[in-house]
Amino acid sequence: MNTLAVMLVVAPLLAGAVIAGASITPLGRRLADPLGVAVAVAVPAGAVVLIVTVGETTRVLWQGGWEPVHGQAIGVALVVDRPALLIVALVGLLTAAALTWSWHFLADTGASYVVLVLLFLGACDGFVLAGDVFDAFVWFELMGVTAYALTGMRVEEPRSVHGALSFGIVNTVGASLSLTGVALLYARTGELNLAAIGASLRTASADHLVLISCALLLTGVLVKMALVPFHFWTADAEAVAPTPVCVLLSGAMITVGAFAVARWWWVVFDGAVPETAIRHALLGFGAVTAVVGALMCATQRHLKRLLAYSTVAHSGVISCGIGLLSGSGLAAAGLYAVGHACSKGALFLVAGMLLNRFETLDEHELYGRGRRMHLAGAIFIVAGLSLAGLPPLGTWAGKSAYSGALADAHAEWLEVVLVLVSALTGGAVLRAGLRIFVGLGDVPDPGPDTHEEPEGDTPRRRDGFRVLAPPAVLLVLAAGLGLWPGVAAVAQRAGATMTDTGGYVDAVLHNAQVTAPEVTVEPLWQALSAGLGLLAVVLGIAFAVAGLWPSRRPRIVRAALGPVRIMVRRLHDVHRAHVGDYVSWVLVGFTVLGATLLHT
Amino acid sequence: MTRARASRLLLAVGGSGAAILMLLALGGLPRLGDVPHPYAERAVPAALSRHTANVISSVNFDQRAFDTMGEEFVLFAAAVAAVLLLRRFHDEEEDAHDLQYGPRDVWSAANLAGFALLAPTMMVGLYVVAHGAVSPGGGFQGGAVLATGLHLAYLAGDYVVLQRLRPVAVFDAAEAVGAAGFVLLGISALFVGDPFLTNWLPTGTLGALASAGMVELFNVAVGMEVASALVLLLAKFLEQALVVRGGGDA
Amino acid sequence: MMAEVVLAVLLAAAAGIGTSVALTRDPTRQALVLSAYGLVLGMLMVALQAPDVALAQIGIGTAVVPLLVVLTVAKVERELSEGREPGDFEEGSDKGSSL
Amino acid sequence: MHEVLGVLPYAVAAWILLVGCYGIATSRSFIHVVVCLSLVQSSTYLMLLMVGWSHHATAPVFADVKPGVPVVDPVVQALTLTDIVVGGAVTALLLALTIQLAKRQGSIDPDRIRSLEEELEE
Repeated sequence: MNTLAVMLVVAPLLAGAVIAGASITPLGRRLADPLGVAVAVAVPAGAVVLIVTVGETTRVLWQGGWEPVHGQAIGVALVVDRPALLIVALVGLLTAAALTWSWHFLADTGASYVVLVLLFLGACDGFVLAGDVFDAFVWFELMGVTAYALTGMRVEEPRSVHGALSFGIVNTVGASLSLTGVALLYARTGELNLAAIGASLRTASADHLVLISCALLLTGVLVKMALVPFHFWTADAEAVAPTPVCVLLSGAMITVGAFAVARWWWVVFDGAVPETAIRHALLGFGAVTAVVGALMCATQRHLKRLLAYSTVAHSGVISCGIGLLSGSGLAAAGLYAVGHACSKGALFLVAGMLLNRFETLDEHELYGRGRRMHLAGAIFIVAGLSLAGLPPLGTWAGKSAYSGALADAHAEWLEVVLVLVSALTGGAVLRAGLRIFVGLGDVPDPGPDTHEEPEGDTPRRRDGFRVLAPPAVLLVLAAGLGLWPGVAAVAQRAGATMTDTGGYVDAVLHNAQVTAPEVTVEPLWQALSAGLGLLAVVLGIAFAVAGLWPSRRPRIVRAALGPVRIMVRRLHDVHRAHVGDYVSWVLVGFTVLGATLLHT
Repeated sequence: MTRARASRLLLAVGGSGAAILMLLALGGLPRLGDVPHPYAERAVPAALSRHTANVISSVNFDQRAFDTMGEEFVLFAAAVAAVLLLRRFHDEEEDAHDLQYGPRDVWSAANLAGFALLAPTMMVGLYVVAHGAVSPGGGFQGGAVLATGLHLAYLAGDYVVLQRLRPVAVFDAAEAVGAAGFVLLGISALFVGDPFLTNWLPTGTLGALASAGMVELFNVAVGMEVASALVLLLAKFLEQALVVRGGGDA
Repeated sequence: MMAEVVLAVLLAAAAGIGTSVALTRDPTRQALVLSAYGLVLGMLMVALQAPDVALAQIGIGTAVVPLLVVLTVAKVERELSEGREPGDFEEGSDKGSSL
Repeated sequence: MHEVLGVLPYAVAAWILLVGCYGIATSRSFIHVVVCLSLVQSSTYLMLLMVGWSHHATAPVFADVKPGVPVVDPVVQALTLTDIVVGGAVTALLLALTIQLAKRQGSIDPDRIRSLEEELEE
């Protein structure tokens, strides 16, 4: 069992090195796709095996056999518990979908593409399982380096290169701030193990050093999570990255970042930093992100950019779930993240099919051109409904869990944000889907040339099984989430495990046998949450219809849209910045975060 | 407000805010030299228990070898990425047949000095890799010396000689072997029933070469990885800088 | 005592040269200043009793990275002097509606 | 003397971090941006090493000194070593992207190549 757990991290890395080494021969190059997909399938399979066999206990693996002496850590720990394994399974699944979709992808890149995707997978797994703050940083950097390279790999596209550079620069500044936080925490506690740092911090109340270290440490992760105002790189990168990479950035990286925020809060800072401080920070950043992302998403016509801003919006919702600081909030955030990752992955993959076939991602340019892509069109539109959270699809399971968690935390006002995000992001996707695949609406003004190079040397004009199956599978998983009756129990228990600070510390430092606390499970199907889910979808459809037939909008709607439009234009102006501004925004965000923590 | 002024204002707000926060945080630090080091007080005896004189090597290649594996793959990824990103593309491929190398006029003494230094530098690099467990140095530093040493031939002005010294495919393979080697060394521990990356080889007397068990082997794998990754990076950048397009592409 | 004096001097030098790295706008000169900064950082590391780290810093921070910067400058300047037309996407375009 | 130095040395690291960010924010060339970024990264090396330093302690290599002699913190040194290699790798990758940007875009001025946010609302 322990070997299997380590292999979740090590197997993708080793496979990457083997593929890279073998690919100097033509025969070896043909190994890349099958071996890559095999490992990417084996990782989630292994995670599922562990989920079943390890059960609800927490396993701690000390690398190099350096077990703690008298409760004091020497080596690096991997902490394998249910919540971490669930995230690993999700990331592995997305990677498998991405690699299958891109089989024989980009012949001129040789095997490098597959190698980098596998290293990204290994890095995500290492980051999620790491029980040591510096170890997490190393995996964080590996995740970054592979992601920047993958984003910029279509070097013939200038935007692609530029997006990758912005991505790399902003994320590296964030990583340096995080590492400064690590150094400051080390100066205070002299420890690197998460549990040990936490135990040390809890012996005194937090002073400025601890609070600001917390802000520094979180800043790097919030950049990866794309919370406003750390989010500027996101649309630049996800709009131009190769399609399978978009799936990984929007589904995997956001989720993994959110997991780290939750884990670090409960293991390291809970009990030292006041709860209200982090609650205000995460809810504040989350709500602003959700609204800004939704508005930006709704007003895009470049498909991948639209999807990228919707990722920003959903990341905000996930941040709010963590900010509720309860097991049920985490369960909601987790369910929501899974629903989002799968729906979004399917959407990106279909968008990639459109790009390869029509060489544009402009919604207006594509008007009616997808009429004959029945299956792809169906996937796209259902995935849009799934993103909007039509019961029981996609994000609905998460939203339903939110209803309970929000009531517990007396933060019902967030329901408004949730409905708004669902309606605007889902509505924007529906608008695009109906326009492209059904040909509904006014004939749009095509505007200037929006031609983009297709992905790969020999782009596939026909959509075979390997191209359609991955988005279909992701969509089925997203749909199944709300239908599977056991899902609420799994999520609630995992949320409770995450919040069990004492259990984590005992398992890591004292080799205790720790099992997840029992929880009372609230069923997902309740009138309120189902009603809100339907409301969001109805609003989304109304929004889509208004977007499709601008000429037939009633006068009241036009009048009401006036002020919104001015606000949105301002928002777009702010986003028309350059990379220097992005870095300034990171500093501003750090300042706001730090000030929030200090103030409360 | 113009865009440039808005940018300045934003920077002023973010920069001063971050500066104030940093100063507040630093005020809470112990004075330089007075920081407590509980982890270090465990790491030193742990290193000595495995007969590794260079405690840093023990931390890097034994106690926290898992970090080093990740770090090695960062470098590996960067080299793979550089090869990927700096590949010749469609429009460049057409001109590839009449590529030529930029002219370089170099004083012949520099030429000679470069070649004369080549061999000793390589020796130093290998020495530094080999002695990582007992004296300052190790795979990282030795690998860097090896890679830069090889490029003395370029300083000597002879790109053609450098190309002959540095067949890129070999370093491609060596890099992969270095990276995979580290992982496989770690896996070897699983076969003797120890956890991943355990230093399971017998250790010798403190201070002697090959005293630290697996630390030496990890050092060699890292040295190989670092040297070949840096060679690949330098090769790709040199190729970009030196190769000029022949013909009329503008 | 002596150690602290050395540290103070080297720290001041690192802060000063580091500042000039950020303020040097000419890329070739910046690479040289970066190399000098790397060297000062290396010396500072020796003073901080970190010979291992200093070795790596001298190898990577003083030699490899500045060399990569110089090579990039050479390539980029040639590319730019060849006067390629900038890509056409940077002009803001007045596209139609969605909202 | 350390009474005088106090926590001032840490401020040097913070200063370098912020000066690097200033350089990036005001830059007119992506090469300059990437170099400033390596400056930002180098601040973390300094911060880590200074945290690990102690008075009257020697380097943590027991080649010339006997076990038992006080040594400075080896853990942060190992971390810094890792960090330096990571930093170099990131810098190299970003420089490679800069070369491609110059080729494809004909400019490496962040001011001229603004965000891709050009898709407008109505």
